[in-house]
Amino acid sequence: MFTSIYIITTPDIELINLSQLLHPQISVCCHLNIFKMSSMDTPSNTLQDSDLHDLGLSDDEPETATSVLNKFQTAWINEKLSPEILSYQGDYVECLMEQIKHMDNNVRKLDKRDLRSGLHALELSRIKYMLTDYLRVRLEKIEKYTYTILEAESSRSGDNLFLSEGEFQFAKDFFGNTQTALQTIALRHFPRPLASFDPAKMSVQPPMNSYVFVKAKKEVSGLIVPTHDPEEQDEELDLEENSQHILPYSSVAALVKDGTIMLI
Amino acid sequence: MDTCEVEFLAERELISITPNFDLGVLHLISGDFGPFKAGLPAEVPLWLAINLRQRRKCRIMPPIWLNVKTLEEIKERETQEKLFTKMPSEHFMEVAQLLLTAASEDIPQAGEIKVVLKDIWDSRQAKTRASCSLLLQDGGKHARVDNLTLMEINSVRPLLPHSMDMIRRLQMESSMEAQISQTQGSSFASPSQ
Amino acid sequence: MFGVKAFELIRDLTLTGPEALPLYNSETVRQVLEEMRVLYERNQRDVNNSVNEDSSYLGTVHLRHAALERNKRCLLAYLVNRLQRIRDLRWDFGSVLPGDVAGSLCEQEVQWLQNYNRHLATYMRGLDGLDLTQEHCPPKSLCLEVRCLQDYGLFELEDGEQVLLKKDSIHLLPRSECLMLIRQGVLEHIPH
Amino acid sequence: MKLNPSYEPNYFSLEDICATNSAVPCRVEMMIPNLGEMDRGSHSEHLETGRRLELPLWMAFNLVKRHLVKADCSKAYSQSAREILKAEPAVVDLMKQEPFYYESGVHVASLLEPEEANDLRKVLQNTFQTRSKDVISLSQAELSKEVIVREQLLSKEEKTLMLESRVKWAEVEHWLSGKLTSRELAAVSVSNYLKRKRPRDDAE
Repeated sequence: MFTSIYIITTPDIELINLSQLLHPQISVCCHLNIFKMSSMDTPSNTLQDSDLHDLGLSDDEPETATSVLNKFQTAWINEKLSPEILSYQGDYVECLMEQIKHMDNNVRKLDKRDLRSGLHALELSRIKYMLTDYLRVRLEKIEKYTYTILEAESSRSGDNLFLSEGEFQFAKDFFGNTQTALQTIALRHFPRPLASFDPAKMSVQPPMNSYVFVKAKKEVSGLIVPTHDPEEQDEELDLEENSQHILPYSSVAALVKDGTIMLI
Repeated sequence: MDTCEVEFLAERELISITPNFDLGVLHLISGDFGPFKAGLPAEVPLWLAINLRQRRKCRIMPPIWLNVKTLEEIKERETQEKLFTKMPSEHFMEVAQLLLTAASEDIPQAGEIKVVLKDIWDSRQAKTRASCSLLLQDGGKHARVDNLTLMEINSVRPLLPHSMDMIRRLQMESSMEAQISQTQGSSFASPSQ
Repeated sequence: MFGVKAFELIRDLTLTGPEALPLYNSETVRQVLEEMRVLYERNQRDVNNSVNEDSSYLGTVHLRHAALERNKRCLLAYLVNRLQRIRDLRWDFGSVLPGDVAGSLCEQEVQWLQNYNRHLATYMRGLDGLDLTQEHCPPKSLCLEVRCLQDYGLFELEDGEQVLLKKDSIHLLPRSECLMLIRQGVLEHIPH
Repeated sequence: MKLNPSYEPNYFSLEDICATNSAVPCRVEMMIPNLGEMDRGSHSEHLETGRRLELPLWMAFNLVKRHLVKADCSKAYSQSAREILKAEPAVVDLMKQEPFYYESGVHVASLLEPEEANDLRKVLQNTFQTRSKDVISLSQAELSKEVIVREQLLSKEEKTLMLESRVKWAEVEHWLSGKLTSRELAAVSVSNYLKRKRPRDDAE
């Protein structure tokens, strides 16, 4: 099997098949291994199309800034504590950014000695901290698990996208930049059959089985906690409402995403 | 999550203050608070109360459980029970700590309260340590951790979850290997050998 | 023994803490690439010699190939972990690294960092003025009392006011405007 | 970086590269031509059948899989070492035995015959579980000579867990003392850099 590697010398260095990895709309310039997105179809532009009303911030339950803040706080904590990247809460982020801008303007109009000005400003800086930290944690995951995240994102579309448009662009830029550095310093100088970046072997995966603390917001029955010990059986658990547990993230990942369980 | 972030979350808990100023309703993003009338109690988030207190704009009314008698009872229960008892607030220790630092003059017997609080914290930490040891020693696959407050969870993170991950990995390698050796049976016969 | 040079690169990184960046070891990188070239040539020769008649060289080829893969892994891990550390340094020091820190980078790493800065700036431009590299602690108040640790010179605040930051001088500054200086070690926060 | 995911080996992890660098004794089962240079005790041009030599784990994986060599337990994982760990897991100096004792051990196990491999895995598991109690107590103990001595017995994996926990513990203790809540600090890399730098500045 290795003989094919040594005897048949392929003329082209085999790079990762980027067209398989990313959205079909993306054209790839292979020699530099940097890819650009065609300007016509940005995969995430659905986010722009949809405004707050379409995303469920109206209709049945009227959302207030306060309820958005509370939901965002949960999303922030979940994102901080989950090993994988969760879907981008663009509607909450945009709503809070708008609120901040609006409030900032109002505060500026107030006299600095007005008691309210300091209190509003302090609240704004608190919310800004949550937003900043939320986006920063996501960026860290994107940098750490770039390939895995891009690959997963390429199988999603429309409303199911996990990354914001900016994050998606950043992920591609980061991946391309790192690939270029590895190519120029090392891969290009390797004997040909070794000169490729093999994603199956080299992509870094988030530790999905790692243990997390959770709180059940609703009752959950028949939760399976898999065992990895061949001599033992998988365990089945019932979680009472408001009970707290320490469990492998993979056994509750879906429940975290649908809001039945929150990470603590 | 850092200790300061757990505290940050606790700062959203509501608390009563007695303001020394008059002000209409304060429309914050986190909710409407007030109106404030000098001398009349009002409920506000803890961060706001502390900010006003630092500017000497109010007195803080300690939560009903923040007094020596109640805390002594809690301590008594905590030392008798084997399991963790339920604390009067999810952010029990953080709220107490914040108030004792920022507004100790508003809290009667603040010195004694500090001592009892420390006793409660210590006895719960001893339980935490013992249960972590036990869980890890038994190689437990999951555990119910009711009544553990966020700050207590914070104090055993990452040690407990990361150690459990390590145990899981030590178990997993063996089962993965078991799978490999099963499939290997067929490859022994393959012509490449 | 094969792979020894490559492991020296890994040891370079493990001898320091993850927050330090040792000097880029171009000489060892060159030697690793050379070892790989030699291993590959020998394998190519043995494969060509034995392709039809004799399979006794298979073991040799397998062993050398494992050594090639090992060298590849060590070298790539060296580079990827360095990029990770450079990234962390950029978040700590700001977009311009101090001269002697920057001196530990090789040319391609400098290029990588420039691109990284550009990509990060592009991303943050879409965030309505949120700077992700600031704010590492939840805010407690709008102003911070700080002590100046070095003669920094004039510092202009957003409202146009100028502050002279002299060694050991103490100031009350808007939190959002002095966070970066604290992270960079120019100012020291005096907690209450 | 704030993100602190649990350790899991990947292609680029320095820990795994170190763990796979440790040596195991092997016996050559089938002559490997032209590589006599690898066997210092022999003058043959080839790696002769029956020769014994130590190979790094990463190389042994490949050769064992192809039945070119047979691997044995290194001293750190031998029958007698395992017996000691079964009897008194807490007192063994794992760091001296093999820095990444557990990680390397798992790799060694994959080279052994099923029965011995299983025994080794069970020992690794039990050892880690029993010693975790020490890891917890060390992370919260006040620094003393005795603590430092006990610390040195920890493997790299245990030490990482212990140090992470110690940092957290100190953080919570600071917080309890009520003085250092939410203090803005210089980044670690920056303060290390300044520590190296400042003494010279002062001297000038």
